[in-house]
Amino acid sequence: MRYLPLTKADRQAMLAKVGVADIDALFAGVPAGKLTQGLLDLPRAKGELEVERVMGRLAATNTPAGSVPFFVGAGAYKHHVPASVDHLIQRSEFLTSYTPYQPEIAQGTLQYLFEFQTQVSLLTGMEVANASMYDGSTAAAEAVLMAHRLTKRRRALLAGNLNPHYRASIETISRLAGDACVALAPAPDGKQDLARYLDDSLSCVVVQTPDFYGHLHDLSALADRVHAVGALLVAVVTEVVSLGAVEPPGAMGADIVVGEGQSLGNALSFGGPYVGLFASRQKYLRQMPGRLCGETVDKEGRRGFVLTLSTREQHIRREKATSNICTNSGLCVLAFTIHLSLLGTAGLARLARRNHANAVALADMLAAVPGVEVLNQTFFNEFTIRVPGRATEVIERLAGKGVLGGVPVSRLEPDRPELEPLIVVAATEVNTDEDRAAYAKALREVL
Amino acid sequence: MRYLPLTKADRQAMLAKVGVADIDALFAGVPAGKLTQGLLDLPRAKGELEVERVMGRLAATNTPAGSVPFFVGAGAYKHHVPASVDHLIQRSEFLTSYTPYQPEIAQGTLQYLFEFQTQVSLLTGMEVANASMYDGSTAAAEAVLMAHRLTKRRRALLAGNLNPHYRASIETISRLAGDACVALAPAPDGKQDLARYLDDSLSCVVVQTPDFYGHLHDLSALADRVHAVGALLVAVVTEVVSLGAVEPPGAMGADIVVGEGQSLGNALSFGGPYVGLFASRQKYLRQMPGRLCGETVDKEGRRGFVLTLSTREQHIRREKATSNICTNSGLCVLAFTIHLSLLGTAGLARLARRNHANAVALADMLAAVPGVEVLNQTFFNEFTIRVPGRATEVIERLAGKGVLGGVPVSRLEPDRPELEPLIVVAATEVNTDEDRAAYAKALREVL
Amino acid sequence: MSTSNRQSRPAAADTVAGAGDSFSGNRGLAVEEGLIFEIGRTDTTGVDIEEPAAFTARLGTLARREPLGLPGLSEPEAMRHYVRLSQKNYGIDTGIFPLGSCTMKHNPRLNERMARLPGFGDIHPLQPLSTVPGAIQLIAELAAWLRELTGMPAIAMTPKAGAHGELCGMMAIKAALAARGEQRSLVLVPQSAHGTNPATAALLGYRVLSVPARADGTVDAEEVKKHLSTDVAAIMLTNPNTCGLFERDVVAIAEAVHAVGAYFYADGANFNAIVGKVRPGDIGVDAMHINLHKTFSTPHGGGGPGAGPVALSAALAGFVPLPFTVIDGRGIGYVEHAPGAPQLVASLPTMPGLALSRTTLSGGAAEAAETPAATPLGRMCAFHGQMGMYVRALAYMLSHGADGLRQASEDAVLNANYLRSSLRDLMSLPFGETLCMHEVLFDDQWLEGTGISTLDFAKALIDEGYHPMTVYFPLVVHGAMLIEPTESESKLSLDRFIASLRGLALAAKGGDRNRFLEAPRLAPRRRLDETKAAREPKLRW
Amino acid sequence: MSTSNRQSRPAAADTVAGAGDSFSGNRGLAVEEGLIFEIGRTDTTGVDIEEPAAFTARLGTLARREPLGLPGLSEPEAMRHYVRLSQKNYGIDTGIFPLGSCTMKHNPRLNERMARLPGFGDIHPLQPLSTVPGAIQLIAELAAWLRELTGMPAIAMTPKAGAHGELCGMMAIKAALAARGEQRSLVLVPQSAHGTNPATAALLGYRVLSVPARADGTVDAEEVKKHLSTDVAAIMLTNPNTCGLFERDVVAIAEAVHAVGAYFYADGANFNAIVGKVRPGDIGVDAMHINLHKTFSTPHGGGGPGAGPVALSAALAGFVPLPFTVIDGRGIGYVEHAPGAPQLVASLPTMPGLALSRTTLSGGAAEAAETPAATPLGRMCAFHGQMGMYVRALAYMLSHGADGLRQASEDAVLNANYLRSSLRDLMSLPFGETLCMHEVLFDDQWLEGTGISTLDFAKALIDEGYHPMTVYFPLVVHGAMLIEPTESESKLSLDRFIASLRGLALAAKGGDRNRFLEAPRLAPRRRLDETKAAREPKLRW
Ligand SMILES: Cc1ncc(COP(=O)(O)O)c(C=O)c1O
Ligand SMILES: Cc1ncc(COP(=O)(O)O)c(C=O)c1O
Repeated sequence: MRYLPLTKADRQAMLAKVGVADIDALFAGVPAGKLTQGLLDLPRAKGELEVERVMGRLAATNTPAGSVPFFVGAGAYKHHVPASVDHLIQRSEFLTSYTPYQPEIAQGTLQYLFEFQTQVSLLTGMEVANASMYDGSTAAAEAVLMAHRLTKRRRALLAGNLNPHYRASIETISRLAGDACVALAPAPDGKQDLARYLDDSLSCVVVQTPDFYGHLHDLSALADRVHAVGALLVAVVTEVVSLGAVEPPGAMGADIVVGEGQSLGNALSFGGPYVGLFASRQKYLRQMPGRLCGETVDKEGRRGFVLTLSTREQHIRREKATSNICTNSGLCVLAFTIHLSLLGTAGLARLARRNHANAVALADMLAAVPGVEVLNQTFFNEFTIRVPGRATEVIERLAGKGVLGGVPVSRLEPDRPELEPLIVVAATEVNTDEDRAAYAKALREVL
Repeated sequence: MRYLPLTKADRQAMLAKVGVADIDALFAGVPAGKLTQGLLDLPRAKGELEVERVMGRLAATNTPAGSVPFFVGAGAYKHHVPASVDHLIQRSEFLTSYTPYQPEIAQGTLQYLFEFQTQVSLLTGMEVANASMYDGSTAAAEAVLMAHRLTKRRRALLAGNLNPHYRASIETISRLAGDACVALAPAPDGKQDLARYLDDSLSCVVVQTPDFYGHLHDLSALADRVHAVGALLVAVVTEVVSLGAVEPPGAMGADIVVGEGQSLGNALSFGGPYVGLFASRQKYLRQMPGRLCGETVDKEGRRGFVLTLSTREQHIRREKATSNICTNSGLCVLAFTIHLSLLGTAGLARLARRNHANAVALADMLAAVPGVEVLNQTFFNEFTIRVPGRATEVIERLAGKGVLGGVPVSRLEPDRPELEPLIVVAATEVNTDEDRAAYAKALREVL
Repeated sequence: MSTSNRQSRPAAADTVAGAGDSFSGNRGLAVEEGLIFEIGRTDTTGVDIEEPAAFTARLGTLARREPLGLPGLSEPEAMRHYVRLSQKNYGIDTGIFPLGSCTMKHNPRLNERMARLPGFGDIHPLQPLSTVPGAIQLIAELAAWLRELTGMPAIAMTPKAGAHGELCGMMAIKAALAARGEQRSLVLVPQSAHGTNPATAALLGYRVLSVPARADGTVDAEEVKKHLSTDVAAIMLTNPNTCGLFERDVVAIAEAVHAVGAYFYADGANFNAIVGKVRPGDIGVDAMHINLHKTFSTPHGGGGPGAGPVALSAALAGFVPLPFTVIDGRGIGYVEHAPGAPQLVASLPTMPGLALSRTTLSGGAAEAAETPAATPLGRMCAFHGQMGMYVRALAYMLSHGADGLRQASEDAVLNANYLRSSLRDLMSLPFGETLCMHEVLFDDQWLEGTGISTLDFAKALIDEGYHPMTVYFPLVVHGAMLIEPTESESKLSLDRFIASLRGLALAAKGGDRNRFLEAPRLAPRRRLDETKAAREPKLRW
Repeated sequence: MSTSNRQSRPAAADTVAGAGDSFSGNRGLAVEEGLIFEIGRTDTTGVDIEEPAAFTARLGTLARREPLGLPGLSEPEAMRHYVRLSQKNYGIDTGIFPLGSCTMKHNPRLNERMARLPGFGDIHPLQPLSTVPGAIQLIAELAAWLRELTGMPAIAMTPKAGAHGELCGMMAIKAALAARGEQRSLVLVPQSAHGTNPATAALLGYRVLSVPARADGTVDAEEVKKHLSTDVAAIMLTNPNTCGLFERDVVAIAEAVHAVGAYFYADGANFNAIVGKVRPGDIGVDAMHINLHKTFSTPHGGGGPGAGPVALSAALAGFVPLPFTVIDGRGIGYVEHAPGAPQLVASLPTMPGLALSRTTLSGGAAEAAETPAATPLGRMCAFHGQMGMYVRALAYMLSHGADGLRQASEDAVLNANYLRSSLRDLMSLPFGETLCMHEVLFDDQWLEGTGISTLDFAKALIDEGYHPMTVYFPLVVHGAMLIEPTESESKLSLDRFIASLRGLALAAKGGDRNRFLEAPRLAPRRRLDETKAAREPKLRW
C-alpha cells in the first residue's frame, strides 16, 4: 500500500525488538472478543487511478458553478480566486503543519495569523479579531454565547433577516445550553423596527448587513438603542467583499462583528470548509472565543509571534474556557489572507465596485422581465426578486435551461407561504453580460 | 498590472536617482527612429479571470485524452501520473530556480539530477547518463553527432522502423551539417536485415526497440556486427516504461542509448516539453553532449553535488563544445525521477506488466474484428494493425464515435501508399475493459 | 502605510556588520520577512479587475466612508512573502511530526486533487439538489464507511471539527435525555481527557466530575461506578486514552453507565489505533466524534480546517443534526428540514468500488440508516458540513480499503511500540510494562536532577531537525511527553529519530545542560517570550 | 539496496555530539537528506497498480533478464525526500535572482494552471488534428504575438530552447544560402557572445571569426566591415548585448552585413529590455530566437524546459522548419509535411481579446504569414514543439497586453539603471557613463588589492540571502558581474539588495577578507570541490 512505508521485513524486525510474536499481541489490552476478526465489509485498497475514476464519476454528476451562468449566493459566493492563492496554500509547510504550538518552527503560520487578525480588524472596523472560527454561522453562535458571558444575561434577539441557517445554528445551541433566543419573523422588504423589541433582559441583538435578502442597514441608531438597554450589538456579514464598498459595522457601533470569509480565497466546496471571522472591541478581549496570535520577541530580541491569552481556551482552562473550539480554519485563513493581501485596498474596492455594478445591471434586467419584482431599494451584490408562482419550481426550470438563478427563500424558510415566491439572487465579478442576458432570457421563458 | 511591483511614485523616485527625466532617456542608445511610438497592435492587459476565459475557450475545443477511450502512442504515451509528482515539481524552489550554477544553494536540483542519471543508467543498462536532452528525437540527433565525433566518420545508418519524426530530426541536422545519413525504408512487419547495410564508412547504426511499429528487437547480434565495422550502435527507446519488462539495450551491446522519458511523470502536452534520455558507455563520457552532475565534497568534507566536466560544454568550450545545448529539460527530469522513485523496481515492473497485458488484450480483440490484421509477433504496449482502406479515414471515423484509436502510419510517413492501411495502436494502464470494448465495437462499425 | 520593516530592516547602508552575521539579517536560504503592512502599499494590487462602466450605485447612504487601510502586494511580492513565511514552518512533509493525540500522518496529494475537481470544489451549497446528486451521494458514501468502521448505525456528518463533534454528541445526549423527560446535571470526565471534553460539557451547562485513573493509566470501572448516579448524563472517555492505552475496563464501564440510564460518549481522537481492529459500537459507545483531520488524513493546515462527524448508537440515532442523508429502498434521500420527508436525490450507486454498492451496507427500505427524530436536534451550522474534508477522507478510505485501513492501524501501533522499546532504557515510562497503542507516553522522572525540563528537552529536539512530541499533556503524569509516530513513518525514519532522542537523553543525563536551556539555537527564532505576549497583548499591526 | 546514509548517518546511538552541533546532522529546519538509493528499497513502491490477470506475454525472447535495481519509496518517503531537496534550493519565489542574461522574472501561477487545463495538458501530439483545433489555434496565436512584437513576418515555433532556436535560425540561413546556390564558410561572433552562438555556428560547419568590441562595450560597424566578405554567412549579434548595452551601430551593421549578401542573426536572450519598445525587424534582423523561458516567463525549472521560437525575416521566411501554421483567408492551416498543402484546422477566432481576432494581424489570403519554402528545412524535432511553454507564454502575453509588455520592459531597464546608480560609487563600471539596458555589468577592478575575487564576492552574497549575479560572463571584461534584476523586483526589494551589496563592498574594501574567502558559511553547503568532481567523476550511485 503506497502510503505505508513498513515492509514485511521491517515489521518482523520491529516486532522482534518489541519482544512480541505477532501484531495482535500489541492489542492485548482489548477486551476478549472485541477484536474484529478478518476484514470489515468494505471495498479493498485501490490505486490512484481507480480512486480517480470512482471519485471522478461522482463529481461528474454535479454541475459546477463555473460551467453555467451562476447567480447563487445566500451566504456563499462564487468569486474568482487568483491561481497563486491555491498554489501557496498547498505549500507543504503550510498544508501539513499543525497548530503552531512550537512557535520557533511555526513562525510562518503565526505571522499570517497576525496579519489576518489585523486585516479582519481593518475590514470590519473593529479593534481586535481572533484567528478564526469554523465558519460564519458558528461564529455567530459563539458571538451570542460571548454576549451572554459579558452581560451575564441569557437572552438573545435575532433579526428576522438574519440568514436562516445562522438563526438555526444559534437556536440549536441556545436551546440545548438552556439560553433564550427570540427570532423575529423575516422582513423580506428589509423593513424591521428592531428597537421595538429591546429590553434589559437581552444580552445581545444579532443583525446582518447586507441582510439575507440583500438589504443594507445603517446600524448606528440601533447600536445606541441596544447599548442603552445594556445589551451588545452583534453584526453579521456573510459577504465579506461587501466591506470593500459599504460602511463596516465597526464604524456603526457594533460590539462584535462576525462573518463568513469564504468569499476571499476559498472555494465554494458545497459549503465547507469555510472561515469564520470574529472581531470585537478591545475591552471584550478576555471573553473572546478561539485562538489569538500575538507579537512578542525571542531570546535575542527579534520579533516573533506566538499563540497567546490561551487562558481563555479549553486546553488550559478546560470547563472554564470561553469556548470548546480547538481546531479552527487555519488553511482557509491562509487563503483568505493571501487573497486579501493581493487585493489590498485598491483591489478590494474595485472588486466590490465590480460586484455591485454587476448586481445593479442584473437587477435592472430582471426587473424588466414581466411579472418579476425586485424587492430591494439598497443592496450590494445580492437582492431578492418576487416571481409569479413557487420560486423552487422556477429555479428548477431555470436549472433545466442551464442557468442557476439563485436560492428560493423557501429552501431555507420552508414553512412560510408568503416567502414562497421569493428568490435571493447574487451577482459577482464572474458574471458576464452574456450570463445576465441568458438569465433574463431563461426567466422570461420559464415564467 | 498585477505582475509589476513598481508604483508610479517608485518610478519617479528611481528616475530621479538615475538622473534622467523620463523613461525614454534610458533608451537613448536606440538608433534614431527605431523606438516604437505608442503601443503595438495587440490586445490590452487582462485580468486573470479574462485570461482564463479566453484560454479556457481555446482549450475546450480540444479532446483531452482522459475524456475518451484513448489508444494513441507512437512516441508519446498516456500514462497515469501520481498526484504527488505534479505537486512536487511545482514547489517554488524547484520550479523557479535556474540551472544550478551556484551549487551551494542548488543542492536540491543537483541531487535529483544525480539520482536521475543513476536511474537512467540502471534503466537502460548503461554506465553513465547525462542530465537530459530536450526530448527523445533531439537526443537521437545528438547521439549521431556524438558517434561521428567518436568514430571520426560522418555517415549514419538509420533503421527503417525508427520513428519517422526521429529520422527526420536526424536527417535535418545531418543535411545542414554536411553529414551523410542513410535511412532504410520502413519494415512494418518488423523484419529488416540491417547487417546487410554495414560497412566501415558508418559511424553508427540507429535502431529503435520497441520499434515504431511496436516490434521488439534483440540487438545483441547486430551490436557485434556493428562493432566489427568499427561503428557504434545507437539504440532508441521511445517508450521508457517498456524497460520495466524488456531487456535493456545496454544488456544487448548498445553503445549509446537515447530515449524519450515523457512516459514517466510528464503530461502529454501535445508533444512537449518532454525529456530526452541520453546514456552511454563510460569510455565515451568526454564526448557526451549536455550537462552532467557529479558528486564531490564541500569545504567541510560533506557530500555535495556540482555540474561537472563542463569543458565539454558551450559555455566553456564555445565553438569546440560537444553540443550547443544549454537549457535542457530540468523540470521534466524532476517529474521523471519522482515518478520513477515512487515506482521503484517493483512498481515499474508491475506497471510494465499491466501495460503489456492491456496491449495483449486489445490486440486479441482487434484481431477478432473482421478485416483487421495485427502485424506483430512481439510487442510491448503498442502494435500495428492493417485495416481495409485508408487508415486516416478510419481514425477520423473512430474519432467521430468518440474513440481515439491510434496513429495512422501515413500521418508520419505520408508518401508511401503501402503504409496507408496501417495504424499504430497503443494501450496503457489507463485503458479499461470498457475502453477496449468500445474500440472494438466502434472499429467494427466504421469498417 | 509604512514601508520600513521593523524586524529585518536592511543594515543601514554603508555600515559594516560583524563577520559572523550578514548585513541583511538573512542567513543563506533562511530569509527574514517583514509583515504585509511593512511591504505592501494601499495603492498596489496583485489582482487586476476591470473597472465597471459608470452606473448608479444602490448602496443608499451606506457607501464606505472609513478608509480601508489594507496593504496590497503585487503578485511577485505576495508569492515571495508567503513562500518565505512557509519556510519558517515545519510540516509532515518535512519530517516526522510526533505530536501525541494529533495523528499527524501523511496527507496524500491525490486527496487534494480530488477535492479540487470542479464537481466537488466548485459547487454551491444552495444550488438545486437536482444539480448535485454526486455530492449527496459522496456524503452518504462516507457515512457508510464510518458506519461500518464504527459499527454504529447513524452518522452525524455536519460537525466541523472534533470539538464541534463533541458538542454534537453531547447535545444529542442532552436531547435524548430531554426526550425521555429527564434533565441530568453531571458529566464524568477522566483526568487524562483533552480540554475540549470538559469545555464541551460545560458549554451545555453540565457540571464536570473528574474521574481519576488507576496506577496503570486506565480508568477503573469500579471507580466510575462510584461516581455514577441517575444525575449523570454521560461519561466522556477517550479510547485508546491519551496515555496511549486501551481502556481495558471499557466494556464494564459502558455497561455501568448504561445501567444508570447515562450515555457513553467516546472521544475518537485516537481512533487511528483501532480502525478496522475494534469497532466502538461493539464496546458500548453511544456517540463518538471522528477527527477526519487526524484518522483520515485530511491536512491539518496549520490548525484547521477539520471535520468531526459523530457516530451515534441506536439510542441516539434520532438526534442527528440537520441536514442528513437517509438511505432506503428508493435510494439516497436528503433531509434539510425537520420534520420533513427526505428529498430523493440519487439512486444507490451501481459502480463497483463503493461501500454503498455493497448490498449489505446500503440497507433495505426498512433499515433507514439515519432516521429523523421526533424531536430533532436542529442545525449546528450553515449548509452541509465540511465537504472538502469529506472528499479527502473518502479518497483516503477508497485508497486504503478495508485491508489498508487495518494495516495502517497495526503499523501505527507497531511504530509506537518500536519507539517505546527503543527508548525505554533511557526515558521513563509512567505505566511500566504495559505495551502502548498508537502513541507512547513518557514522563520526566528520568530528567530528575538534570535541571532540564520536558520543555527544554522538546526544544532541543527542534535543533535536531525534529518537531517535538506533545508535551505536558495528558495532565495525569508529570512532564508528559506523548509521542505518536503514526503509520506514515518508515523504520529508517524511526531509527534516526530514536538516535537523536537517545543522543539527547544521554546528553541530558551527562550534564550538557546548555544544549537544552539554550535550545532552540538553530531554528528561525530562539525561544519566544510568551509571558510578554500575554501581558502586553499586541494582536494586530 | 543499502539503507545506510553515507552523508547524514544518524549519530551513532549513545554517543554525545558537540554542543554546537546536533546529533542528527540537521540544523533546525535545515534537514540533511540521503539519496534515494540510501532511503529506498527495491521491494517498496509508492504506486499501487493492479496486477493483471494471467495472460500470455508477447515479448518473445526479450523479457527483461537484468535486474532493475531501482529503489522505490513509499509516497510519504518520496514526499519528504523531494520537499527536503527543494529546501536546499533558491528560487525566484524565495528572493531576487539577479542572474544577468537569464531574465529570472516572476512566474505567474495562472500560467501553470492554464498549462494544466486538460484541453492543453492532456492532448496527444498525434491525435487527429480535427480533435485539437484549439491547440493549433493557440500556436498560431502565439506566433501572431511574436510577429507583431518582433516586426518580422514568420515565426519558427518548434525549437526547444534558445540554443535550439539558434540552430534553427542558422540552419535557415545556411539553407537560404544553399537555395541561392552559395556555400559560405564564416560566421562573425562578437567576443561578448554567449557560448551557444559559436557552438551553434560550429555545429553547422562554420568557422567562427571573433569580432572585438570597442571601448564602450558595443560593436563598431567599421570593425564588422573589416571582417565582412562574401564568404561570411552571417553575423550573430546579441542586442542588447551581454554587457547590457544597446548596440548603437546595429542598423549600420545590418546594412553592411546585408550588403555582402550575409544574414543578421540576433540572439534574443535579452529581448526583455526592448519588448514593445524596439522591433528587431525594424533594425534589420533576419533571424532571432526568443527564449520564452526568459522574456515570456515560462519557469526555468532548475535548468529547463525552455522554448526558443525564431522570428524570421522575409528573406528567411521560407525556411521555417516543419510543422508550422499558415494563416490565410480560409483560416488557420497546418503543414506537417513539405511539400504539402496546409490542412485547414480552424477558422480565425472571433472571440475578443486575441491577437488573431484583430484583422490587421490575422492577414488576408495573400499574405500568408508563413509560406512553405521550395526547399524546406525539414523537421528539427518530433511533434509540435514545446506546447506547454506556449500556453504559459501566451497567458503571460494576454495578461500583460501591449501596454503591460511595454511597461515591463521599461521597468526592467529602470530597475537595472537604479541598481547601477546606487552602486556605481563603490563598484566599477567598465563602460563608464553609458546608461545600461535591462542589466548592469560591473567588473572586478574595484576589488583590486583586496585579495577578493568576483567569485568570493558572489559567494558572500549567498550568506546575505541572495542568489549571486552572473559572474565571469561576458568574457570581455575582467571578473564580470552581470546583474539583471528584471521588472519583477519592487523598489523595496532593490533597496535591500543594494544595502547588502554596499555592505559587502565596504567590507571588501575594509579588509574583511575572511567574510569572502570563507563564504558561503550559512548555506546548506560550504564551497564545493569542483576540481575533485571533474578529476574523479562520480556521475552515478
Ligand atoms: C483527545 C482529543 N480530543 C479532542 C480534540 C479536539 O479536536 P478538534 O481539534 O478537531 O476540535 C483533540 C484535538 O487535538 C484531541 O487530541
Ligand atoms: C545570451 C544567451 N544566448 C543564448 C542562450 C541559450 O539559451 P538556452 O539556454 O535557452 O538554450 C542564453 C541562455 O543562457 C543566453 O544567455
